[in-house]
Amino acid sequence: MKLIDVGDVIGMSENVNTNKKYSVLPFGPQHPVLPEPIHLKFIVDEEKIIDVLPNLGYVHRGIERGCELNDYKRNIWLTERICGICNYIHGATYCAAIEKITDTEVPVRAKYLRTIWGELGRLQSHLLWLGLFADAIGFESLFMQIWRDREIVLTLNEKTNGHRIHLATNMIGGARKDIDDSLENEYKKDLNLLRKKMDALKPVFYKDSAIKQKCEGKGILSKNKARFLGATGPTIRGSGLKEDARLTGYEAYGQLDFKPVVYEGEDSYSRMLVRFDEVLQSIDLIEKAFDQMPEGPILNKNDKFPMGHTVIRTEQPRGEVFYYVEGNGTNKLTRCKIRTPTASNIPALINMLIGYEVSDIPTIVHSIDPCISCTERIVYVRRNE
Amino acid sequence: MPKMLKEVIKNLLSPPATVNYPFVKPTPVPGTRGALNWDMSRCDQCQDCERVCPSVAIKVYPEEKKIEYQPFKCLFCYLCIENCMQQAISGSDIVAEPAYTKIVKVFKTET
Amino acid sequence: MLENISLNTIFSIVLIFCAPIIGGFLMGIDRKLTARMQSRMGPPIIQPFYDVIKLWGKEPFISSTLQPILAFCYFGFSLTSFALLALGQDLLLIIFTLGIADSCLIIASLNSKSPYSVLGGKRELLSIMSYEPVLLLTAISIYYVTGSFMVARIFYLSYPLISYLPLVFIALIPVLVIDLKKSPYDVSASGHAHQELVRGVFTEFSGYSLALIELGHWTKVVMMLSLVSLFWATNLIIGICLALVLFFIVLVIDNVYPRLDWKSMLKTTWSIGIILIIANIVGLIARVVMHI
Amino acid sequence: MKTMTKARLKSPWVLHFDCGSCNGCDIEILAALTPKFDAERFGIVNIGDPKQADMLLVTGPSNKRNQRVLKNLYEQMPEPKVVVAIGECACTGAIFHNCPNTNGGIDKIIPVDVYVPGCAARPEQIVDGIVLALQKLAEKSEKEAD
Amino acid sequence: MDQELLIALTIGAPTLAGLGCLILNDKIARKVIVSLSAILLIGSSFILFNGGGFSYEPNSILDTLVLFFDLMLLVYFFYVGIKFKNILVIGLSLLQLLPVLYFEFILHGVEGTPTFLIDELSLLMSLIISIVGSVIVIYGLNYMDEHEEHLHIQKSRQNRFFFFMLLLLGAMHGLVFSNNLYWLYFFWEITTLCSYELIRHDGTEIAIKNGITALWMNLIGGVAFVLTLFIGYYYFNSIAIDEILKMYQSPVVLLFLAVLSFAAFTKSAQFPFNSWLQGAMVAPTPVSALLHSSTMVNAGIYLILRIAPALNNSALSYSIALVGAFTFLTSAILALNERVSKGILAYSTIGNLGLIFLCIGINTPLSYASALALLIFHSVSKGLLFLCAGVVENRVHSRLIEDWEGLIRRLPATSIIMITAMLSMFLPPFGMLLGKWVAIEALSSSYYISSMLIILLLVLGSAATSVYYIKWLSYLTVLPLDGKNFESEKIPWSYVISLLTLFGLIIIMGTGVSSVFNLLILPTLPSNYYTNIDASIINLNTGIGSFVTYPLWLIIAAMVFFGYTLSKRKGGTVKPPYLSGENVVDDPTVFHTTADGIAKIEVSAQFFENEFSNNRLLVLSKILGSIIIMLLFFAVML
Repeated sequence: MKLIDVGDVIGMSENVNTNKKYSVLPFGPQHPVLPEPIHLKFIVDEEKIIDVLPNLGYVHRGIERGCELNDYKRNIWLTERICGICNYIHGATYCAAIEKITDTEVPVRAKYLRTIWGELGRLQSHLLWLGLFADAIGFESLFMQIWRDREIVLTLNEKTNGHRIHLATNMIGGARKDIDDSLENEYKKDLNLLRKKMDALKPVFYKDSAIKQKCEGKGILSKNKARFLGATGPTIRGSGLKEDARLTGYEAYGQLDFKPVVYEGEDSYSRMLVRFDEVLQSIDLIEKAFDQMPEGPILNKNDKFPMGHTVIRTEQPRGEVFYYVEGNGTNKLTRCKIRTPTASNIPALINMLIGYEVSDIPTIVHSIDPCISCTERIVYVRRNE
Repeated sequence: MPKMLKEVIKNLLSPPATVNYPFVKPTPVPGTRGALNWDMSRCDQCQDCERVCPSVAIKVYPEEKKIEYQPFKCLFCYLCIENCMQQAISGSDIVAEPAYTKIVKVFKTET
Repeated sequence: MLENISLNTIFSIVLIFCAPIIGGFLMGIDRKLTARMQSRMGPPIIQPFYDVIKLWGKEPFISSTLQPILAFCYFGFSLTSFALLALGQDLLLIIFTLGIADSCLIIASLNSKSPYSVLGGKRELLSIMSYEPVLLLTAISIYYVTGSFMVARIFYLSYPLISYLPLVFIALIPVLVIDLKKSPYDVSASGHAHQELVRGVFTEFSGYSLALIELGHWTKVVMMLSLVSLFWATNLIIGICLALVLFFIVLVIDNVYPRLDWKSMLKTTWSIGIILIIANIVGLIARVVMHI
Repeated sequence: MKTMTKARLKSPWVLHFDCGSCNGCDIEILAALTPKFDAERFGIVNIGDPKQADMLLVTGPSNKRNQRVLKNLYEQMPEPKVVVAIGECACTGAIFHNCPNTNGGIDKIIPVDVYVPGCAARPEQIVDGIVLALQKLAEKSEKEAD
Repeated sequence: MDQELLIALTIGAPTLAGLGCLILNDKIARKVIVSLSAILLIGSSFILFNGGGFSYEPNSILDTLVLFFDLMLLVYFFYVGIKFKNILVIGLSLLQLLPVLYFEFILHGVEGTPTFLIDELSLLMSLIISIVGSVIVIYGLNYMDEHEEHLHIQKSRQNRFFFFMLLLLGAMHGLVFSNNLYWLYFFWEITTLCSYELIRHDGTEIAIKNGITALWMNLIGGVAFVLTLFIGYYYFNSIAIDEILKMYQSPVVLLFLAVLSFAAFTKSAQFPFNSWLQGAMVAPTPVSALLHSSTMVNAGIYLILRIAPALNNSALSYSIALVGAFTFLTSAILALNERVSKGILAYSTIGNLGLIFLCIGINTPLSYASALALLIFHSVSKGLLFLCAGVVENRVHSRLIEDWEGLIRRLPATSIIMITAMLSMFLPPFGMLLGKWVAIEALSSSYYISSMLIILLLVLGSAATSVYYIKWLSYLTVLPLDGKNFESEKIPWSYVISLLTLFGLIIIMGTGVSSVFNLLILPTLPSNYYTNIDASIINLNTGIGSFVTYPLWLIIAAMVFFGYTLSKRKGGTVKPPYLSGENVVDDPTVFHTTADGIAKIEVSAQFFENEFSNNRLLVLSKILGSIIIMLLFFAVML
């Protein structure tokens, strides 16, 4: 084992005085602020962060290799388990990729269903995040409140296909389940209820001075830096850039008159507001999708084995997810490359953290909504510009 | 004035949202994906379920007319149910229970 | 007369030994009420006692041989300071004794050489730095009313203390928040460990030393609340109600604020707390001068 | 029942470690603490510090890197302690059976007392699992007292 | 025995012994001379103390001698200024030399005043100086050997060193016994000389620089003294302090007192004159111990203690308190981010002197008593702390408290003594805290309505004080995780004697606080100061509060005993710290980290450098300090 001295690491950052004694803070893999294992080694001057080094690999399971070993149809379930929070979108993206290779036409209703469930997943994920964020900044009652309200979405999941987290409604060529009229009414009713509850929490997020004190100006990520470091999703939208894969109009987004939520603040607070607004936006989108959804079949079966390769990108709650799928005409894929949003947000995170206080770590780390289990494939993190 | 105050007081005055779980069993939502059961009188050992299972929780031994099912490997995705031609597999809305050991359930055709 | 005194003394001594138990119940109420404010059911009231008994029976892990002794001293000195209060002793002495208890906790957490514990200890140091001046000033302002630092003298007043010192009473709220380790000032350690420092000062404590620390914390809470109840010493039952109301206010504050950093803690207590107390004392003196 | 055993049963402080799961079980563990299920009714507190925890909740199949962390955390917990494997992948690896970097179940690394099925395990199942684990804890406690 | 002889002994014995040391540059002879003079000094001051107050006028030849030596001294200072091309020293020494020449040869001075006036206050001071001072000098015997060995000095310069050390003790006795302003001024200048020579003893660049700083700052005080001579001559026609103090309170008297207290501020290193005491750290440890605990800085305190009864509720008195309070707070905050052990002690000294000034400035009987208590307890505790710091420094070869981590294992005996000394600085029921307690009570019960400001500074400073001591304590008590046992420690005999003497004094005075009050403090109060302090064995009653002493000691003993028993009974395995699960199995001091490497645990978080930055604060505090000092003169006008 190589002993990495403080000095060695410090040498990499400019704002360092080597005569000084610094503290080293091993943050993670097991840490109450981070529900997921990631190791961040902080070099701290008193409480000020001088340098951060991330260490990944605690959730690395070899899913891409697993995708090559599995039957390509089973991969839907595996890709759904890349991440339990955004499971639906992972599965749907994988299906879309296979559909693209095998030239399968997806029925329009299935496209709408995918949009609805995708937004439902986003809703679930953002509510989860808002709660976790509240918990991380020490606002326990807000956490409880949001997670209580989040149960509405989970119950909807359960009503749809019998499970709270894993919706498991992805199928190559369409959807596995349909939403009938009675379920549609329940969707509308429950989402209305959720909107009311979120409206009640609006002043807390928009106006509470203590939350502002905790988040405003923390973790600044300027426009240029966000672009340069390849941030995606709410992280880049919080820096005032209008970046959203949904603008490409995949699935039914083209018909829904979708406009991304953008805040100009460049700090943790605006990233939080982006997510809060997207909660409300998702509810709107689902309702709109229900209004426009045509009747018709939901599944177009096509048992062709995938041949050729393709890329596909969709918008996850955390940003853009990218799939590269390559098949050779057998029932096994030759390559399945997945790049998830958190992987591209980590360089931005490292940049955001430097110069802030230890007490800001939870705010800033959570502000990119890290999903480590998404990220854990081969990762190369470039630290310096 | 802290904005959360109203909600907190409201919560304090209204009954808790808690389902007192082990003491009050909530009625399961219809369609809940719970424990699996094989009706061996219908099963024809076609191995379809084994084939579709994403996590190899099912092993079919056609010679012994036996099915080994591992609930601690099962994802409860219900693909096997959907793919069973004989409709021999049924799900229940009672979720699987935790245990001290990893039980393997064996279903055997009575001969 | 003599019988009366001895009865009082016996009552005080019984009270001293009950202090941790009362504190335990208070913490139970705290957890229940907090849960209810978060629309949960919450644990039973005697939950803290289960916790402490359980901790006492755990396998003893320590981070240094000094740690359990210091943990015991934390409990012991918290109890001593409460005892001094119950026996009507000098207010400043009580605050200083509480200072010994806190120093024990901090030294125990600082000397374990664990990054989280040390950072927690540092912040605990700062929380002492923020609330000790306010407490001392409170004692001094009480002196301005009673003409003595002795707690026993407060009982001779014909009007409750709060009628003279309403602003001081308000200034005690942040102190209580810090002492109870509640948001927004639970910077050094929080009950549920969802903060950046894991368990802060308590990180390296486990088993019986943690149980002792918990007992000490309960005693400290009781001691602070009894200090508050002195503000209505003419009728102690009202005084105790007053303390409980303040306790409730602190719980509400805990639930409507996120955790702030230690800088704002220091700023709040050193500015608002001290300004309030000084304003009150100036008002008091002005009142006396006007009267003359 | 002895006081100590009762106290232990009434106050299980849990330590949660994500050993490579998909997050599904992790968020359900958190959900078990939130208003609808409110595990704090049983005195369950997510304590976050192995030195103070009684119960280790592990999710995920564990891999080559985090197995040492898991072992460390287990060793840092004082006796009596119990380990609960939550979710299919913590029990057996399940869906990740093909993935090369997984160990296929945490019982290959540390002794597991209770297995909780489900992918992802529901809060009800988690609460059931903890209750089951408590019985194991009581057994251990009684054994220690003898 | 004859009291005159005793006085001659207290002043002369150390001086002569010093001369002996200077001439006989030999180890053994030095040891004999120093030990003998220490015994003589302690013995004579004890007998003097038992004898009570009196006054005495020595032969007039001595007057001429004093004049001669004084002029020599000033010429020497002038020479130093020329040598180091320091305009301040040149100017300030000329500012004294010329007026003194004018005063003596043109005005012919003032005749006929009892030169030595010995009252309880001088006796108490003499007791402190002789006991603590002698202990430090004895300690120095061994320390200087180690020190020179450490610096690889070939030719020993210890003769010079001990000459000035002992001369300082003699001069201090002269200072506290003198009643004649001129004599006082002479001894005052000798202490300046000694401090300058001792600070620059090592001869390094920084030592010389700091020595010069100390010199010019103290010379400012000297100039102030010369000014008082003239005021005394022109307005009172007397330079006997007791006579001037008895005069009716007039603006001139107040001006006289203000100038005197200004001199005291320079000597006691109050803001903005703090930097010389801070710079004195470069000197060998016995020097700092002597300057900080019992001699140099106490000269200023003594002066103010003496003039305090005459101040009597004036605005001047309040300004003195304000200066003290300001110094107390600022030095406590400055000490927060000090890493050098002796630096922390220096700030602590400055702060505590400020506290004493505060108490004297409040000028009620109670606060006067608390000032005396603080003076006594501070001298002993601070002396011991410095001695311990010296021992540790010579063994650890570092002054940074971060490097003293885990000292309790490496040097258990010294550490325990040191920890006790530190506890005695800020925790009840030790004397220092008791003094602070009396101070707060005195302050609250004082007549000034505007004392709120002082109270505020005091409570804030008091909180900060405990912060830096707790921090230091925690560094000392770290027990490394490698599980090694306590090492045994060898301490040379002179260390043992000096450390144990002061340690014993702390414990005895701590437990016997009541006796200290009854025997030392209450008799020393000026005759018109009545207090209702009632020091019984159980508690110390000030009339407005009571401080439980013996029961508290018993409780502390019980706590430690029960805590120890409990930890022995329950036992426990020492576990590595929580590192988010990334501990390395067989090495508790490192953790797994990025790139499959390991990293050492480094913790250094308690210096608040980003928040209370020293440099900015230092400048600010100096400006504020100067403003407050100006206020002092403004107060005279009122």
